[in-house]
Amino acid sequence: ERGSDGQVNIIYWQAPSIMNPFLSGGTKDVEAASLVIEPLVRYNQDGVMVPYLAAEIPTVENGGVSEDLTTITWKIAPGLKWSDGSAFTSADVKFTADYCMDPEGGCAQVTKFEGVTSVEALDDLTVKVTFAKPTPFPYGPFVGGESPIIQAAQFADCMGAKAPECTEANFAPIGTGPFVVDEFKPNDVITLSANPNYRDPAKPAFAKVLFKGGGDATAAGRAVMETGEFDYAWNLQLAPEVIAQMESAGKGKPVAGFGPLVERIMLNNTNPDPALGPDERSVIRPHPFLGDPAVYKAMSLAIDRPLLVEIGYGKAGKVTCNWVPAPAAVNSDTFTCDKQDIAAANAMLEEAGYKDTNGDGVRETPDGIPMKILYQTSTNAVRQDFQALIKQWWSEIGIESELRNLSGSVFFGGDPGSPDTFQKFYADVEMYANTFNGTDPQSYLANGLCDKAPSPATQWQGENISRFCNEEFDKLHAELTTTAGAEARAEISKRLNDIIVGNGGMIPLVHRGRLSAHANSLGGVVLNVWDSEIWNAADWYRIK
Amino acid sequence: MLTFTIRRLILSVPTLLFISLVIFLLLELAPGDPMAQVPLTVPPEVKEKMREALGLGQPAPIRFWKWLVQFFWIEPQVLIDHYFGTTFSQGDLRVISWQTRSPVMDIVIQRMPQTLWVVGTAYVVAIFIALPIGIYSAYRQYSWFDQLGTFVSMVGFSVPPFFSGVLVIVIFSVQLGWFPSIYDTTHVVDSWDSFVHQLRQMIMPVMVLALQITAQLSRFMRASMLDNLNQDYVRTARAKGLSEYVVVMVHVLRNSMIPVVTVIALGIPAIFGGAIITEQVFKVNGIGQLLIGAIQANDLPMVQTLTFIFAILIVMFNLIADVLYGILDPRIRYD
Amino acid sequence: MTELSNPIPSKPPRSQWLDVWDQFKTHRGALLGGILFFLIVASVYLGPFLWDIDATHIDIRSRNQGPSLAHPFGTDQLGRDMMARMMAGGSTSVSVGLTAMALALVLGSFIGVVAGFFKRLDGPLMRLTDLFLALPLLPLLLVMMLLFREPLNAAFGPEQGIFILIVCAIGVTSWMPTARIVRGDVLAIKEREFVLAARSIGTSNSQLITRHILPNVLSPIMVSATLGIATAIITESSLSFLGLGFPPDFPTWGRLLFDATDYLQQHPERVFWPGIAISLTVLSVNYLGDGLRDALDPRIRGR
Amino acid sequence: MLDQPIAQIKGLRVEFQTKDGPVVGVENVSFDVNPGETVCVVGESGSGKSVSSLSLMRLVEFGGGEISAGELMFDRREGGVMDLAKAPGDMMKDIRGNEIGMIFQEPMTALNPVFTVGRQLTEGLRVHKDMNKAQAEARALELLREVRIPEPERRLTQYPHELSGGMRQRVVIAMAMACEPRLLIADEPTTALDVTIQAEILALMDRLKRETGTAVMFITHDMAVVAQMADRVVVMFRGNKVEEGTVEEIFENPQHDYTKALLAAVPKLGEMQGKAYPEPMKLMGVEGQRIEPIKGTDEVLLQVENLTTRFPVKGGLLRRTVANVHAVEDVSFKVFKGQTLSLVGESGCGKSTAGRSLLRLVEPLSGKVEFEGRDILGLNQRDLHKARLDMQMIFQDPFASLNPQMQLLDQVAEPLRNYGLASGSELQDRVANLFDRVQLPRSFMRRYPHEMSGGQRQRIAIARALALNPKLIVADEAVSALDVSVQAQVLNLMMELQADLGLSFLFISHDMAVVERVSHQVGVMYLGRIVELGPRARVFENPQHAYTQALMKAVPIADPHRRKSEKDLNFKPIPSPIHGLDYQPEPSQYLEVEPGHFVLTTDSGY
Ligand SMILES: Nc1ncnc2c1ncn2[C@@H]1O[C@H](COP(=O)(O)OP(=O)(O)OP(=O)(O)O)[C@@H](O)[C@H]1O
Ligand SMILES: Nc1ncnc2c1ncn2[C@@H]1O[C@H](COP(=O)(O)OP(=O)(O)OP(=O)(O)O)[C@@H](O)[C@H]1O
Ligand SMILES: [Mg+2]
Ligand SMILES: [Mg+2]
Repeated sequence: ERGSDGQVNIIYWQAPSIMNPFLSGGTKDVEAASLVIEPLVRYNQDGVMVPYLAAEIPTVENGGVSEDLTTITWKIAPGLKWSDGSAFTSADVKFTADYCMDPEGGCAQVTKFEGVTSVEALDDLTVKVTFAKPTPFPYGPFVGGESPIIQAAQFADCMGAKAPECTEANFAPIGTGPFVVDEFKPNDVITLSANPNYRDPAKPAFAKVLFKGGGDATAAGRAVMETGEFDYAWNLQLAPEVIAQMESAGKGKPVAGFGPLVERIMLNNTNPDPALGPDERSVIRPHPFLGDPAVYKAMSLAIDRPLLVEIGYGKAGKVTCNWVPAPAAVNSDTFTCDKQDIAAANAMLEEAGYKDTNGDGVRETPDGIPMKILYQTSTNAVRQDFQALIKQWWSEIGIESELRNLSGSVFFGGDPGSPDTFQKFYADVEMYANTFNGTDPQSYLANGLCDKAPSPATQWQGENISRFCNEEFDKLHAELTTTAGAEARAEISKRLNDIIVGNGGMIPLVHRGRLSAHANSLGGVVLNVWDSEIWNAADWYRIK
Repeated sequence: MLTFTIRRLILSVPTLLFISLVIFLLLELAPGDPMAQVPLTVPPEVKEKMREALGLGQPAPIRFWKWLVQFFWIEPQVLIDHYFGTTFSQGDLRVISWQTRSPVMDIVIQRMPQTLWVVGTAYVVAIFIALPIGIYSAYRQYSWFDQLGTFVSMVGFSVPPFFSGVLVIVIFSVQLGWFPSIYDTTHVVDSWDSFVHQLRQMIMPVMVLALQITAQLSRFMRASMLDNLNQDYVRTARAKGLSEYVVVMVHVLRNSMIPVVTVIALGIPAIFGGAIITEQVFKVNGIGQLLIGAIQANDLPMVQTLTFIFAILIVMFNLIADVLYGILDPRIRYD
Repeated sequence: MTELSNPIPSKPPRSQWLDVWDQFKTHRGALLGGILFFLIVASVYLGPFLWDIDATHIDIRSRNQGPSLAHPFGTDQLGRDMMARMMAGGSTSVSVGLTAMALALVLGSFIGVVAGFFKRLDGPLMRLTDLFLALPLLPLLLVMMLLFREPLNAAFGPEQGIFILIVCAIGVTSWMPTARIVRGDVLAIKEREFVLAARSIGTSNSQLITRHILPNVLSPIMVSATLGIATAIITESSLSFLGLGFPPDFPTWGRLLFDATDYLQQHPERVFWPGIAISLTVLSVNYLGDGLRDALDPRIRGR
Repeated sequence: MLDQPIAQIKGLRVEFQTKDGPVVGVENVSFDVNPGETVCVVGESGSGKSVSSLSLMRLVEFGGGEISAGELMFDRREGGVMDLAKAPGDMMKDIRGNEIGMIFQEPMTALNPVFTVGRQLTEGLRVHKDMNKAQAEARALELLREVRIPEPERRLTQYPHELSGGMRQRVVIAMAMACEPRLLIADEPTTALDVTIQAEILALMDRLKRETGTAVMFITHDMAVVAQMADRVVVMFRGNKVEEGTVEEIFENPQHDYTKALLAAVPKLGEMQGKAYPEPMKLMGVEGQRIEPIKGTDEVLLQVENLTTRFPVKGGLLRRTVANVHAVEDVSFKVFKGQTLSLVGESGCGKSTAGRSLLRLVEPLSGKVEFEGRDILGLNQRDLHKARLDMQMIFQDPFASLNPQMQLLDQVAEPLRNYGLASGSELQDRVANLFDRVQLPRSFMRRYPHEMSGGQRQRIAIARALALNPKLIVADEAVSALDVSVQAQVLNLMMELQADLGLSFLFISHDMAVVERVSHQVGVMYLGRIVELGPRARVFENPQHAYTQALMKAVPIADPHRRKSEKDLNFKPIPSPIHGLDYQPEPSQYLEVEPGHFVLTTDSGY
């Protein structure tokens, strides 16, 4: 029964700063907003689409998607109401698209609307989206937590440049979700209460939500599993040992789910030598030795991935040799890499002519360049442990590494003025994790295209961090963009994955899951990595 | 004294303007990008668009000028509007945070209560502990009490709060379960019970902070008392037949408090500035946490505004400390 | 009358430093502090010669061990020897503490003396102090990293480079209290008659400062110095907390303490070592400073 | 009960615990104080005078001392005689301030700077006499009237620093008298004050004693003051009582060597009558002393014309000068080679400023200072540096003018180093010679100032001034802070140097007797101007200016038969030397009453 279970306390150690996912894009903001505003369709815990505000999922079969793959027509479930009691109509959906596609608005989710030429409200409950070219996967707009529908009435005056001025709307959007915002304290705490107009009269079970942000993962885990002050803690990236200790306190338990997130070492395919000028450094010249298959294969072979998983992620990690390990359909099985073999790695290097000629324990390339590399990553306890371990393993195969860690805000920031961004890649290898939203990897795979390499010409923007460039890959990717049919698409995706991993784009390390924790008394939690993690908060209840 | 104050106030205007410029340039120079928080899944072109929407495309001098206008012209108007219901600021763009897209000042005001509650109480508690310790240590110099006081304050001074904070959480929240480990900023005190709850959630951060402040203040107090205990006027007071209590607690204390009061005044901006690490550890989410969050997110308007407010407070309290000195010590005249 | 007019019994003259040492010896706390500090410094700098496990050597099989003969302080989550790490961390922390303190002291004393001595510079310098008080440490550090890391790396190598950076950052942001205190004292001392007397015998400004002013403000400087070491060690650890300190394979006591707080419940000994090391250093330096201050002041020494 | 002494000190011994073991402050002292009588305790610095008095108040304990033997019998107002050495703390609290009042040495520091005069005055009354605030204030007002403080109502609300030294000392006296104690202990109440104020305070205490019948224990080292005040005298030397007797006995027939030496060392006004040139004092126990008049020459060494020095008073928003302190106003004089010119006058009249202006330690506003024909005021910094080679200064306070952190060797060597005149072993030798010159053992070279007595320190200051072989020494109250016996030695030393080296002195002092002893020429200053200038003998024997005459009268004379009474004195408070910017002082015009004897005819404000 709605509101019968009192209050549920959620803690996110990163605090939401806004409730409008179009203006932020941050996971914490998107997920906080998912309690209030909803898309037409969500992915469920298995990555399968389930209609939320839509009546059904449009496909070519049911006629919702046109044969030429250029339009998709959404039918909205009838009788839906906004939390303020007004009716939810196709106008709101159309407005949402206009809002995000406004060139001055700086919408964070504009990729969702990529290729969209028009959105029309055919009638109160029907919306038609037209794409510029055939789009085999037309489920970008209005699908998933990143693309929820906002109320036209509330945001009417907030288009474009005015978007940031609508503080009230951004902090307390009117939605169709299970809860409404009572108070929003940016970067601190949100209090919400049950939406009186929620479509299911029995839900949500909780009358109130306290959504606290800030602190650190340890404290969040402790608050759920050890002191029981909170019911749900998000993204506990902690040492397995610490998690185990917390769990043993008996107040809560961790749950893990696996999306496509992969911790990997990116190999710089260009030469980052500081002696080269800014226009050449990490731009043009090939790397003196990292491009050699013997080198990167040996480096990969020297790594004990199961140990990394055990030390760094425990339950929330799996060994992977792939760039795209999920969804399961696109997970390639070409490579195996769960065995460390220092001897084999040494032999491989030896054979390829990398020998320690001067006896300092570091090999030299045949041209006499010592195999010293700079290994950078962002500041984070697990990453630093990984760095230390891998440094030691690589030293055992005669590759010396200098470690550097950079503040995340600098490393992941795109400031073209900073030499420390991951895009600039002024290092030989760098380690971080990346993923994609939804279940379709097409645009993620585009990160391996030659022309996406960051360079001075592009203001160092571009996602092809390792500057990987392979004609075959580019061609295959072009094919993917025109292929429909899930199976065929998965097949191409696997091949793309194999090309990049097999040709020295990166060394995948760990397939990372999302580890969250909930109190033992909180029922109905289903961890979802394909959409907002708390997607089904409406179904949560208190175990009595 | 009045002219001294006014003169310093006038002088502080160019000082502050200069400080704001330095802060601005510093932040400009600092690497880091507001888009770092945005997930890697958002492509660079989109980020570029978002940057432009934040106004980052404009040249630095223009942005600085805009900020100056917003801070010194528009924000005061908003304040006036708020109190008198006028509409001077209608339609003017206030200083907007990049993270939350909301006026920075609103958030600052929102954060003030918990900061003042926790850091302020810690300061007050520290003063009330430190002064007696300092007084007694000086009066009984080299006694065991004095030695113990020195020892404890030095240890207190040397443990960083990220450690002492976690330690008390593990002991008092996890093991004993006495106090909550996470500060509830939405808690409203409206009854005795809720007051008790407020006390319970404040006690740990307050103690951790107070330990550090006490350590420093008690040293100051002790030194100052020692200076004064040997002065001639103390002998005069004794010769008048006053009791030891009056001699120490009235005559000596009053003189010793002069430097200590100014030290205390100089510490007050830190209260408003919050305690970055302690707030972080106990999730108090006050000004300190706001600042560190903004720095990590490269929310320049927020950082600029906060550090500038902080600068104003520092300049003002430096002035107040000087003026206090003149008020407390009748010998000092500034003209 | 000669016996009447010459009442002070003359002691044989002694060397100044012998006197200082004599006075220092009588201060029990100072002596203890000094010995302790010496031991800490010795074990931190010389220890690695006796204890030859490398602080960065990972022995993954023996991770998370408690104290044992092979690892007297236990091992960390990667199996690195805690004792070796404590020594390595100590040498960084103590060096940071000493050098950052020295830098802050030099800067603070210089600005304080100049501001107090030259009336015309007083206003500008004190406003400069305000400015530095108002500057946020973190962005400043980031800027310094940006501007100077590459050249410093090139000149001194990555470890020395970051060391210099951090020391400078801490030094540059912590000289202000010293400057304020020193200025106040200089203002008072400048009015003392011996300064005028020195001027009348032709002492130039710089000689006046070095011979007459500085020795007389030594005592507040000493106090700032002892507190400065402690503050520097703690600031460095806070920087680690905020992710801006030394690189991860560069242990410092602050970082060890911070890393260990997560394991507070599982391996309490791991927080204990760095915690006790920091506290002991701070304590010993404090007592040492007390003793030195007394010993350096001839008025106290004479008593 | 009248013949019963109020206080009897019997076999008092006080020890101090120091780091080098116990130090005996007072060894074995016994004496009585009878009702209505003034007992003066005299002795050089450090002889245990203060310690004895503090013991009687049981205040030595707070300074780390301990009464290790002896009895301190005190006749309480009611309740008979008791031994204060054994009295419990509570009882002492009742006695202090109530039955025994105490006046301390330093009026500048004896008052709590942060409380108003009124508050400090009423405190004791409220504790001991159970008065309420209004009553206590009324009584405080009465007390202030008794000690003749002008505008007493206003004073009550003022802070100590707002009062002049003399007024402060009166407040301290009022405070000590507040509860009408039976015994008043005055520990050098006038040593820090200048003649005119000293005269007033002494007269005041005398009157109070007569009016209230309080017994007074008066501690001093100034024999002239003793002669002025005492009924009976106790002489102390190094922690022991060496002599006791009525004032006449002591002055006319001293028994102990030390007493004799003390009396010999006191310069008496009028001693030099009839002598044209100054000559060294005859000191006890110094064999083969050369006592010859010092003639000097009449070559002009330094000529000062129309020297004016003003200090700006800043105020207002922009710190503009709103007024000036006219510290030195149109002053002219000459100093001859090998001779001494003395400047005398009350505190604050501009003597020091005049002296400092000559060396440009403060920058004069206008005028001309010609030293051996060179215009000092026109020199640039480098030439000034050179010029200072010939002009040196000795400062008033030997405690303040030496750097406490520097060894004496370095302090004396500093001028030589500054001018690069010597280095290495030559430097050592020269410093050693200077030590010999001022009669200090060479073993003192490694000492610090605090290890020296006041007199020894002043010798160091002299040695330092001599280091550069100057032609002129400005001695700014060089002996004012010293004990009489030491003062005599230093004066003799200075005169000896003058005779030997042909030095010239500009001798600044407020002590008329000393000035009479040492000077060839005397200038009397008042409010920044020289009101009278002439040969010493003429100025002292035939004072013309009204101010000079008043000053002469104030000097106490070390002769118990020539006491002064309060009505002899009529001092007007000095007008303020601060004037607005538009104030144009008249130029100084002098009348030559006798050859070389000038008297100011311009209005000087007196
Ligand atoms: N607090 C103290 N600690 C150690 N010794 C002391 C202390 N007070 C006084 N003395 C010693 O006791 C002796 C007597 O000192 P006292 O102050 O009585 O001299 P005095 O006759 O009053 O001299 P003055 O004329 O300079 O005031 C001196 O040798 C002094 O060094
Ligand atoms: N640096 C200064 N700034 C402002 N006023 C000053 C300064 N020095 C002296 N004065 C003032 O100038 C006047 C003369 O002072 P000066 O020191 O020359 O007097 P003095 O005759 O030497 O007195 P004393 O006997 O007390 O030493 C006084 O009113 C004094 O307050
Ligand atoms: Mg005395
Ligand atoms: Mg003077």
